[in-house]
Amino acid sequence: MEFHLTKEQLAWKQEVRNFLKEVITPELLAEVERNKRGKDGPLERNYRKQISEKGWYSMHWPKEYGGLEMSAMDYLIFNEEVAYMGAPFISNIGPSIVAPSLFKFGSEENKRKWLPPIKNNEFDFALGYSEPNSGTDLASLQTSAVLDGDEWVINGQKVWNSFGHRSTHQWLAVRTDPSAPKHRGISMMIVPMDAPGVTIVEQKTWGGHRTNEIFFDNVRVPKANLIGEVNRGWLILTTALDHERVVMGSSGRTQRNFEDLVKFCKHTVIDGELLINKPEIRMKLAELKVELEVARLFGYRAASMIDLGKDISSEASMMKVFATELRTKVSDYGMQILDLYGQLNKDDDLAPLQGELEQQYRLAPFHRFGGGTNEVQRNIVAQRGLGLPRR
Amino acid sequence: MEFHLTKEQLAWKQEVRNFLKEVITPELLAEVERNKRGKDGPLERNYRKQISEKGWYSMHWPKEYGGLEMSAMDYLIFNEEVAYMGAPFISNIGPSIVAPSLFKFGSEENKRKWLPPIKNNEFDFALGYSEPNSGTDLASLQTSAVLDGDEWVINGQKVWNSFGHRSTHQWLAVRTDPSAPKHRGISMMIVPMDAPGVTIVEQKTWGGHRTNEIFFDNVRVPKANLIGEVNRGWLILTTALDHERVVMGSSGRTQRNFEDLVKFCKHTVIDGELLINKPEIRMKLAELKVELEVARLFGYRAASMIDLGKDISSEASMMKVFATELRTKVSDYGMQILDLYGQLNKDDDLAPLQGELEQQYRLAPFHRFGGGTNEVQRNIVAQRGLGLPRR
Amino acid sequence: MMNMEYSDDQLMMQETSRKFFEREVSPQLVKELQEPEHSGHSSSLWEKMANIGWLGVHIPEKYNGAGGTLVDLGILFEEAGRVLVPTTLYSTIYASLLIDALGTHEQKKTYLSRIAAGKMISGVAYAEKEALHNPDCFKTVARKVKDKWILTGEKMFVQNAHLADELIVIARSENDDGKEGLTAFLVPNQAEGVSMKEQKTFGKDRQSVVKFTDVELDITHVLGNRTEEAEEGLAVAMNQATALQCLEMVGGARKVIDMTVKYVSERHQFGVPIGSFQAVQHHLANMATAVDGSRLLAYQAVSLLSEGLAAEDEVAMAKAYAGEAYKSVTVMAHQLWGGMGYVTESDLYLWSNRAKATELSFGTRDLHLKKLANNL
Amino acid sequence: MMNMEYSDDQLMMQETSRKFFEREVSPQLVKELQEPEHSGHSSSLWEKMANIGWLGVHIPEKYNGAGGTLVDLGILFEEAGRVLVPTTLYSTIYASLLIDALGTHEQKKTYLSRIAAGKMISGVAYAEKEALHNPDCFKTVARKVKDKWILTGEKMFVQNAHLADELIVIARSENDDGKEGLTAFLVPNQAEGVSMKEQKTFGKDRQSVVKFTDVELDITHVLGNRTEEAEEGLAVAMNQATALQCLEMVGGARKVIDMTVKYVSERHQFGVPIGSFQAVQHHLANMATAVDGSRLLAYQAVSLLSEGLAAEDEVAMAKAYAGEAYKSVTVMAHQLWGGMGYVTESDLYLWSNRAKATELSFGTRDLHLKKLANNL
Repeated sequence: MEFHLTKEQLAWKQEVRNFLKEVITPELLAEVERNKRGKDGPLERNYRKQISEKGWYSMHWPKEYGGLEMSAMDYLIFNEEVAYMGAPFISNIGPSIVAPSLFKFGSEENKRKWLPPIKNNEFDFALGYSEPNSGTDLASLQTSAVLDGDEWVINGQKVWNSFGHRSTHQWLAVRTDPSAPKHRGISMMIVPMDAPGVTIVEQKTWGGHRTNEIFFDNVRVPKANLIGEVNRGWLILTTALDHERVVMGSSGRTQRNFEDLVKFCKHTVIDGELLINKPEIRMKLAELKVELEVARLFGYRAASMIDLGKDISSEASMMKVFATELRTKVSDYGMQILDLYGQLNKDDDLAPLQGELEQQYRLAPFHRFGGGTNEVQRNIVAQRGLGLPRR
Repeated sequence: MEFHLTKEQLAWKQEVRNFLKEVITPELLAEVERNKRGKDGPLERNYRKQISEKGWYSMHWPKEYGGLEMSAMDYLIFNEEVAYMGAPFISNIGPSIVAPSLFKFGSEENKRKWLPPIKNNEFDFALGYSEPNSGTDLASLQTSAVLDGDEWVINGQKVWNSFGHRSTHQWLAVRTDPSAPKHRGISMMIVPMDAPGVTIVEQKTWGGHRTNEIFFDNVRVPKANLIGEVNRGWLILTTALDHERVVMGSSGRTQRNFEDLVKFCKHTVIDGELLINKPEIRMKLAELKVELEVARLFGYRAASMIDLGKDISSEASMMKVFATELRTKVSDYGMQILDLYGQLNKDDDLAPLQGELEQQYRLAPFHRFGGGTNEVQRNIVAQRGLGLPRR
Repeated sequence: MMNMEYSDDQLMMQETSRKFFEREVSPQLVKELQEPEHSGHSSSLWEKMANIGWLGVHIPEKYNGAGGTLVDLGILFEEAGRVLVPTTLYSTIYASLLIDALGTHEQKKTYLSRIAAGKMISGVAYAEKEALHNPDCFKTVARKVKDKWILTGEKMFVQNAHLADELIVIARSENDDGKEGLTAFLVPNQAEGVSMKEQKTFGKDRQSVVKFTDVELDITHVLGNRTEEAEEGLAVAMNQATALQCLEMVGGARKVIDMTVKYVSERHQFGVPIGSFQAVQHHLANMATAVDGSRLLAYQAVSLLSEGLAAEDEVAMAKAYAGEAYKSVTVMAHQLWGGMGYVTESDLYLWSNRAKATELSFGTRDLHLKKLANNL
Repeated sequence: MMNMEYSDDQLMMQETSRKFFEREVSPQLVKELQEPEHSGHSSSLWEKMANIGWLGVHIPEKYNGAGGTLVDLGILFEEAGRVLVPTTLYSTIYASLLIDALGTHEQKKTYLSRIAAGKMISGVAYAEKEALHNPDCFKTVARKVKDKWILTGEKMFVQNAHLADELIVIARSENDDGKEGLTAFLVPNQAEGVSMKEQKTFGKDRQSVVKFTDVELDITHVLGNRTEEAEEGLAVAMNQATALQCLEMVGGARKVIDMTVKYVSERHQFGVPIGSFQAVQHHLANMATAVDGSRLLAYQAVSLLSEGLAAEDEVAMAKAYAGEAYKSVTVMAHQLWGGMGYVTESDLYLWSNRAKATELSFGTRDLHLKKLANNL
């Protein structure tokens, strides 16, 4: 057991932070905000290019695929820093969902074709999983792919396609055998967004981020766009879900919100008293501090288990539940501490913490039901972690 | 809507309190404590006789059965006062579970035979429901009764028979048709505890109160001891459960604990500070005060609904869950407020509140799973109250 | 007799108002009014409410009101809360309660009649930049110069100031004898020296920073013609408005539960309605319990106040509990609706926003717990 | 490298101690020792623990200990907590940490060696009637008279005082220069002027009120031969003991979860194991999360202290969280076991009692949250 970052890890953390301090400019952030419902702009593209030039999109990949073979712990440190510094979001779908699936299940041709452009951030992916009638019960999905000569012909509809409008490709779960039991007729394929027959419709969300419905109308892709074996997609898909949970379980942003909130309370006088001196506020902050520490340790635990080659499905679920519910709690408590000021959003000059708490409050539900609802996560902890019987 | 007790109700409350102040003597309480695992002593018998002479065992019964026909609200007031004043427990099983079942389902002969001795507190009942393998799933009970000429012959085992050792009779659920679907082969009967073949074995509990296992070995009772129709016992039994929930959902004792705790905090200095002046204690007490008020209002609501002839199954379940979980919370918070003193039990001279909080802490689980676990209660609120579909 | 059910009259009030609001106030309308290009207010709805007598439910008949009780008004608030009636209703009623508590007969006649008739929108200017709840820290002051009062200062979070015909402004004042206290001024929106800037809130309700630069007011603008003595009346009206808001919150929360029950009963996953899962049922049972508790506490507070009784603790209990309940209900509703409730198309977020906004107004949970603690 | 898994050596420590404790400490033994006619202590268990080296895991080799780390000791505490090893282990180890922090070489040689060898039971006398956590309010004082110290006062909640060969007593003292401070005295149980009375606790652990009436002590009984300077060492040892107790608590909580998983997997109702109900699964998932969190916090605290680093916040976080976790786990276990866990036959209550007792010792959640708040 060892509860410190090593010197090398501390240096890495510092390197990431220095890099981010340099590349995050007000202009970049303004552009990102401006484009948040559209395509990425030149500054954001340049920001991502710099990351890709460092090799950081593939930092955790094996060397044989051109990765830096850094540890899961290093990858966690990177992600936490990105969140903590409020850097523009870096999609993990290509490098951490699609790529590991390719390592494990892809053919040599699959790997040759798709890994380099992911590594270089030329290809961006959206997760084509959920459908109107298949959310939590993902295995019931109905979007179909039928082989016609050398091409798959895809028909159907996906929802909650959060990066659809700024991705080059879909990482798509389709039904390839409608007669098989539901988990055994699913395949994974990659579909270019510019293929004829793909239509995108914006869905607006409470959290203010854009998501999309994607319609597939006789969309044709080469046979080789199938990843792994036909009808074995469920295994690929569920393996990738663990990774998504670890990412959704990140608490870097929440930690930053908390620190900013403490700072605010230390220099703000309301009703004749410094906020930090109010006992009820102090106790709430102390309570949050403890839970943030738990969230942080859950993150490090998951990373160290990955590095040791252990199964993390229960731990990833636990981490995801804890961090996402804490996200609600920090923003909820925080807004209460801000009292009437908690109402102001980022467009108001007087909004404390630039309105970040109310934004996080609205984003929190997305994290709680996304990546598998927290109810399903608790089932996983109980069944896989504790070995309780299924119904 | 009206949120006051009427003058008459206030007078009734005062009458009960005055009565209790007079009859609760240190000697009585000492005797009760001494005998708590055995039979009642002369002082306790006298205490109950006084209550029965007032007609209060049957205060809520219709006049035709010799009752005072007082309202459910008056009955609630009575029960809350008894709990609040720490009066020796008055079993409600005969007057409020058996008797109403007789009113509703009993034959004329049933009523003539059993109501008068219940009214006069000559007969005391224990609830013969749970069995080793039938707890939450009560309908799976296996204790059997077979008609042999003019007598029922009973064989089986009951557990959690909390008043078995000081009751004259069992209010017993038995299986009379093993071939029928499980809810349709159950009957209710009354079995004298002194019938040959009845054996009692004490079960000790964490809460310190005695419960019992009761074994029935070819116990014979007259045919007429069947209550209502044969094989229709499930309806009788579940109707009576609502009443039990309202009683278990009483918050009178918890209210008293809270008030005593506040008093204690007002006159106790620890570490140089009056406890009531510590902000974290004040906030905890305020939080409890709010929830106690909710519990109180839930009680009044249930009583007023009964008086209006409304179905209370969902409201009774809600009340039971809320009050019993609050019982844990008040004793748990209370013990934390008492800090190291929270460890002392009633045998220690220095125990604050005579060790009442730790006692309540240990009693609380019993209330949470007894009378139908709180999980089942939540199912009832969801299904009967909100109309959600069953699985 | 103690009784937590509506009387026949109250039941009728509830049924009529529910029917009216469900017909007149759709989520679509609520959304539209919240758009920046709208004012947040609907004149046609306002007129209909005035015609049916609901802007004066509680206003005495002699001032052209319906002469109902605060409980009647509470029922209206609960039903208004269900459908998210625009906040001009609440801010104007709050002002009316303050006028009723402090005003002279003349003032009541003028302003209450106008409010009942739907001819006046109002709001109360209370909080300041560094003083949200403690008037001792107010910097807005009124100085007496001859027979005029000169009002100077800045108020924040003033509900519907942009629409108000008159605002009621709470200021510190000092009279000739050096006696200091609070005074409530009726300040016409158009008075010289009044300027305002809208604040941006996530709830899209309209609140403003209102600045008073040497605003000149005569005695007719002093509520009750009494200066330095507004504390008590202010406390009464604020308690009433807080208790009423609790019922607005209860109405919203109940509506969210109703919608969620419907959703989980219809939405199927794994071949069954998701409402048949025990975890879903228990979430909803907890939500229903929290809201039933809030409702009883809120009606208790309103009912006691309606009889003119002190109910400081009861109001504090109601607000401390209802704030947590309404918010938690919306948080859990999002959990149960998943993506379907998160897209704005579902309208669920409208209640989520209002839940959080009401939690923060009239004092958070902690403020009310502290009040209770002080009275222990 | 940051790593939350045991090393091979640690894993062996854990496996060996779990096997030992499961063999040697049955619930039956725990119950028996708690009966009033027993002392709460088992000499034969004590001897075995000494022989295997566990009373001196952390004691330097030169004092006949095993020279292990605080983490090794933590592993032992976690495993001891699983089976509810009698509290003499914890109180004696606490005393040893204090001796280690404050004692002279001579004192360490004498007392630590005796502790490692199983020849000394001890405990720390700290709290007083009106001073549970603030030594400024201590009334127990030591006056210097010539080269003797005269100790007078009363301590409460002294763990295992009735068995202790020597107690360590924390008293206020004043030296010849008028300098005031805290001093830790080694007070033999048999010293003249020492009297005690057992307290009655629901946890059935043994705590006493210990009275000191003009107890005469010479300099060899002053830990470290230094007076008025015990604060720092006391803080170190108390932090260590608190962190270790968190691991005892984690061990107990994990055992309760294991037992509960077994129970709900075997217990059938409605034709299925009750562990297949979603409500039951979610309760257990929450319990496991709380305990995993506690375990990480506790090992973090012990690990930092083990390296001699400051870990005030880490210890406070661990205790604030573990107290709530262990208790809640037992409360929910009762809920899941129902009547079966409530009868004393099931033994479950033994853990419930210990959970509450440990929650209350070394400071409740609020005390630790306040420490954290002060360091924000």
